[in-house]
Amino acid sequence: MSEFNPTILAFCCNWCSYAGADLAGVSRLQMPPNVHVIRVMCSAAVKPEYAFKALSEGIDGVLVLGCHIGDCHYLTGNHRTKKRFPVAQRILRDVGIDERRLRLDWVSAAEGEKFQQVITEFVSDIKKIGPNPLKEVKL
Amino acid sequence: MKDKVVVVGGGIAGIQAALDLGDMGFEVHLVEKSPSIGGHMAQLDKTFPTNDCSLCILSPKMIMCADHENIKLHTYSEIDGVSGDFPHFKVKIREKARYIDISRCTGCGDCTVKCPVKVPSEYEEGLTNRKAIYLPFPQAVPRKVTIDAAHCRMITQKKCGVCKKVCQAGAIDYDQKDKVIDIDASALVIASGYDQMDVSLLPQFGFGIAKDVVTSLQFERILSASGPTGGHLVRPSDGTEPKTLAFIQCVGSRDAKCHVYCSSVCCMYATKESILAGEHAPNVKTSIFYMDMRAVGKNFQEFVQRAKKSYGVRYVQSRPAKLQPSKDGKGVLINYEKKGTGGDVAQEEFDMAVLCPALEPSKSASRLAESTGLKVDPDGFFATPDLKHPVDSTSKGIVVCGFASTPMDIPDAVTQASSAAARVAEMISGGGC
Amino acid sequence: MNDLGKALAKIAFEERGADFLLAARDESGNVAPVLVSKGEDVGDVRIDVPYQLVMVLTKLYPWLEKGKVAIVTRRCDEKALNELTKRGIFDAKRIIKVGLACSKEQVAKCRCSDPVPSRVDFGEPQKAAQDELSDRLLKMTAEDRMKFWIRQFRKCNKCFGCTTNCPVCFCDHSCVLEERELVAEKSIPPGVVFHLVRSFHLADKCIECGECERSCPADIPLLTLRKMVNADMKELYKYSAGDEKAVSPLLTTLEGEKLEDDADVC
Amino acid sequence: MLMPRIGVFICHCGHNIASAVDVEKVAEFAKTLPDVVVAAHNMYSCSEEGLGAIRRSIEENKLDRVVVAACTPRTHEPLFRRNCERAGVNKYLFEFVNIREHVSWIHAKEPLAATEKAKMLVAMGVAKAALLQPQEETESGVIPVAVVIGGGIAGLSAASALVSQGIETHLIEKEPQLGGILKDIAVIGPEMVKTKEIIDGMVKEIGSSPKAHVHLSSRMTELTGFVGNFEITVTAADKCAEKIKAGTVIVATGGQEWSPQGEFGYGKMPGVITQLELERRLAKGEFPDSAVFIQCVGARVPGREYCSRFCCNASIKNAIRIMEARPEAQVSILHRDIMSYGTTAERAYHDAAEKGVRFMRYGLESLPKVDKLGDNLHVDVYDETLDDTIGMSTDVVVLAAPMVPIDNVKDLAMMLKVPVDKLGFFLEAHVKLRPVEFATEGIFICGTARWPSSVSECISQGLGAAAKASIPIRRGKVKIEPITAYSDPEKCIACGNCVQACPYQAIEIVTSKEGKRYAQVTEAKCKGCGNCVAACHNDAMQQKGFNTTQLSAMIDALIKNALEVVQ
Repeated sequence: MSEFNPTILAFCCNWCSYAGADLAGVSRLQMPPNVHVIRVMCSAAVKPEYAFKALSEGIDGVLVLGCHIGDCHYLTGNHRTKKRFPVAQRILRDVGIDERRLRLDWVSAAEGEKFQQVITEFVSDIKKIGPNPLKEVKL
Repeated sequence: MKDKVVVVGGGIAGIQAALDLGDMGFEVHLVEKSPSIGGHMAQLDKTFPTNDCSLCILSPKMIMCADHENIKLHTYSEIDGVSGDFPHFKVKIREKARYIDISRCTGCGDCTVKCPVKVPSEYEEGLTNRKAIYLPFPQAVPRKVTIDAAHCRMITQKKCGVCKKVCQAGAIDYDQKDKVIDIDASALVIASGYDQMDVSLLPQFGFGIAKDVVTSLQFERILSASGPTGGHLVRPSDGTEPKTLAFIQCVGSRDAKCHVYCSSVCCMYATKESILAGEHAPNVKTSIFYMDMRAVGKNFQEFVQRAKKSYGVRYVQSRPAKLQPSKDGKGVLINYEKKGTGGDVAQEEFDMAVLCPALEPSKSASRLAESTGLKVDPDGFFATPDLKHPVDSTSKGIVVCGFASTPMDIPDAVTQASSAAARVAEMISGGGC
Repeated sequence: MNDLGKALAKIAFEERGADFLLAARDESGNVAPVLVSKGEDVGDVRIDVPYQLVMVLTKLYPWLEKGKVAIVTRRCDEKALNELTKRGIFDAKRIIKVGLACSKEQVAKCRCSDPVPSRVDFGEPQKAAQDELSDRLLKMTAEDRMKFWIRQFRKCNKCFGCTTNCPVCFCDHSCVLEERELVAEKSIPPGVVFHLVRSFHLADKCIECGECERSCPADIPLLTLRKMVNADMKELYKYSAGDEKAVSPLLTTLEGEKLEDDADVC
Repeated sequence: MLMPRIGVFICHCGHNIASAVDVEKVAEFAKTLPDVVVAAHNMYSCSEEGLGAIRRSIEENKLDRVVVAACTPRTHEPLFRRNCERAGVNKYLFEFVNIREHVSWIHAKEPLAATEKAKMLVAMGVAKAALLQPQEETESGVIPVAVVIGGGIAGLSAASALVSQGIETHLIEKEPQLGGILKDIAVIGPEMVKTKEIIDGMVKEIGSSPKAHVHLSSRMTELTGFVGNFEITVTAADKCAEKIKAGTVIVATGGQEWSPQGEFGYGKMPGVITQLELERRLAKGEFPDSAVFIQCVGARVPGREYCSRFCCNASIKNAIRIMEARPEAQVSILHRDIMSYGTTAERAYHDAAEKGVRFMRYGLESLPKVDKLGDNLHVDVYDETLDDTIGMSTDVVVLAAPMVPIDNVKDLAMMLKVPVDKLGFFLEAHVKLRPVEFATEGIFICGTARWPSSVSECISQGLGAAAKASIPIRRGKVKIEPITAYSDPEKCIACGNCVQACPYQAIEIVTSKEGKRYAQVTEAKCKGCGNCVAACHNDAMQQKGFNTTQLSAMIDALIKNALEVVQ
């Protein structure tokens, strides 16, 4: 099989990280093409169940990108994101799935470069971790 | 009954003013002299400092204008006269004959294919031709063709008529006459914009003498995907990709013998065009000859840094004295004063040169000034003397916004257009005189 | 009514003014739940077999419009009642808890780490039992741990025994694990997603009563998985389910904590 | 429900998309997707011709769902939604797929991978589109009151414009008097107009109107609500907090002059002063006999890259004032570029030169040196044009420092829930499309708080913000986008997770007639964030336009198409 080319799912919030992604586009910041973005209104609208579903069916990595704490368009939305996802990561670890496949980070509407950096870093991390074993393991 | 407002000029400033006034509930008549609204912004490929594509920002606003319930478009029209004063102006709008029934025309363009007459295209700045019956540009609003009476054989010599034969919509009407409409307007917004000065008046810059010297608007068209070269950066003389490219700033601007004022936007669009040139032709070496690099807006300095660092653009702080064709008429020889050498002149050869000409008040502005009685400032821009009301003209009830009042970039023009709308609302609802 | 029954009735009806009593009693050798009102014979009460009375109360409660219900509560029942009360299922004022400390064998069988109720009316308080499986799993490498769990999850035949018998799992008629969006239909065993989602839903509610493991026909060590997740919650937010007042950290904001801005969480 | 009939329209966007994405291949792929009836591609989908093509395709193929793959929904979704509406399709049966900013522009050198990714995103968009439900916008009233925060020149301009339109306006100023930074500046260049005339004119206009309420020495301490229904808490130094209900809010909090950190001997040598300090002296008529202005002090330097736009014009104005008061004064301006853009500013530059002001260009690598000489100062500067070092003695050295954001801009931004950029200036919704608005509806921005601006620009921006802020008030109603949450009473078990998770307290547990308890959303309060949906364990709580079934379908589409490709 040729060099491992991960498939990654990302959730971006409409007000900050999605706008940051657009800014990265407008600034023509090149980055690996493995990340597929789903737009949601707030990072706090992302159910950890989606990440569990994606990872358990073979997606190699899930990225949730919200606003910096204090920037959330909906006041305290990202507080709950920040509370939920460490638990989701620990549950993955308890079951033996590498919890680095699920990453939460903050990108503001003015941070095109940070979006590029997070995407590039996450894709290289996932390449290091390797393909999601659950892809072959059909329970 | 809604108060009527006439907006003169369908560029970005006119469009924004019309949209805001329309949203505020006024009945807006937007008068544009060319067949489509959009103004010069429609000719641009990208806009600084974000380099997002110009039409992608402009067409949504153009379309919103076209189907806004409070805005009526008068394209290919001019102001014949304005009488009366605030708040009862009598505005005569002459809708020049297009020889097309715009209710029938679908803009399909079959006629433009068959028309035998070729005319230099204004939209393409003369780089290519259009037909006598033409659609100015693909995203034109309204998407209707126009017959250019001066060049149409049927209208001038009663010969041809091929467009009428091919038009399935039956929209061609050679006997159409100008139509003059009277509008009782409570206020007027002047947004007549700018035109590039005719640089052939300054022969030392070699326009029209050296084939590879082009104006910045022509360069925008060369860079544009829908332009004459499909976005490929090639020079006019032999169609090859230039290895070295020069931008000449302040051609006619900041020049006591021509225009004293600074046209405000050329430093930034030259930087933008040099970056785009770098993207379209990665190994081109670009130099910008400038006096002061006026990057004063949001993220403008970073934009210049990006041009220097990631695109290797060389900024030469010197005002070139002469441009002339290089070997066998191709390329450009530029004489300029080398800085820090106490004044000796250097000569450098470039494959291609772009002139950034002074941007003058649009030609229709002087006619408009007569018909409205508005005063202009020493540089020909509409005077806005009262600092407390920066958009007020010299006669009450008429406001000015965008380049027509003073040289400014697109963000400032859009902002000032909203200010003009606010000022009109203020005046009409009996407020602050 | 055996002595235990009499003692229980006395505490419930006379001392603590209950209108009803919910307990488990012997019925020809088997143990069955019984609900008696004041004055009725509660029968031969049995406390030697673990019976999920809270599950029964959840079903009966809507019909007991008025009046207080006394219920025999072990420590896990008590914590279950607290979690359900916090979620508006019960009105705390109408529940009277009669504390039962589990026997040594029961504590060992349940591998229970918190066996003594806040108020003991019956039974001798015992020490918590050790559960070495979760420690051993955590020491494994991630691959081994995954192999272990994959082998376990492969046995699951999606009988929903674990959700039906779980006292704090009350979305009974609309459980999301039955929806094909999350768990593909017709796939037996269900993907790992089934157990991940269940672990997440119980992260702030599981009281480690062990009913899920006991009712799993495939003997999957579900209690161990619950304990591992509860240990995570304790480590992350110093939170353990069952407390009367503590609000789940998954729902509260950060206002208590320092509002550090650039929190890269994992 | 009939099977959905989806039309997919892929955009070339000139060569912005087509340069990296094989648009024809993506269209071919789209035809193979479930429920897709037609897939086409277009040079400029957002043009009149592109939109017309989509409308015709909707009619010819009787489409009831539309997917457009082009640029970013953030700027073009309203345009395409309205287009669907014109063709008779409910405008919320529309899904936008971003293959420009998120694909072609960032994978320019990997056309194959970019085309594959575009196909995946289109597959995900189609999967969601198939499950979209028709929605209607609801409307909510607008309180006909506007609030302007900041009583500097921009705020004054906005407030006087609103008041003149007959709109009730509250102007909040933290200082005891109006005028902001201009209170120290007697004359405004280049037209040399007296500041008092401008400020007093506006203050009179506001003061005389019954519609205006000025709150001096007051600060905004809290802002809640949403467009049309804001509630602002204003705390005055002495009085108790006052709650103001308003429809729109304009931010005009201005900026402050950056104070040099010892550059050119500032702080050690009394003769070295900043522009503002010079303005105060000139206002008192204290004109120096000689002055050396140094431009770009603390600006266009690493760490603060930007140009503060009007300091050159301010120096030229003050140089002319000094020359007019002391015709034989020695005045020089040491600069790295003179930014006198426009007509009057450039003429003032010429005028100053004619009056004898010397302009010398210095480089970042060879900064001018200032040291004491008796009781006045001596400046040495290497002039690039003359290629020579020149020394001059002077009474004062004026440092032209840049405008920087006010100290508490971060808390203000947090209170308003609006973003600031890296430097701390407020980030407008779109630099060209919406320069005086925030992304948050109903909140507007003008003046130096957005970016350093000259007095006439501040006045003009104030007017622009007033125009935008008056539109919702004049219309009297605001459309609420149907992305609000709603619960399914049958599924809901009234566990209260959503009530706890909602930042706007828009959800409460209610009891139906049959006695069933369930969570109910108050739509007017709901802002459509989706917190409650994530907190709900059994999907009883859903968000319009972002249902759990829709998002799961997108994930399935990615799994099916991407993982299948890999194996």
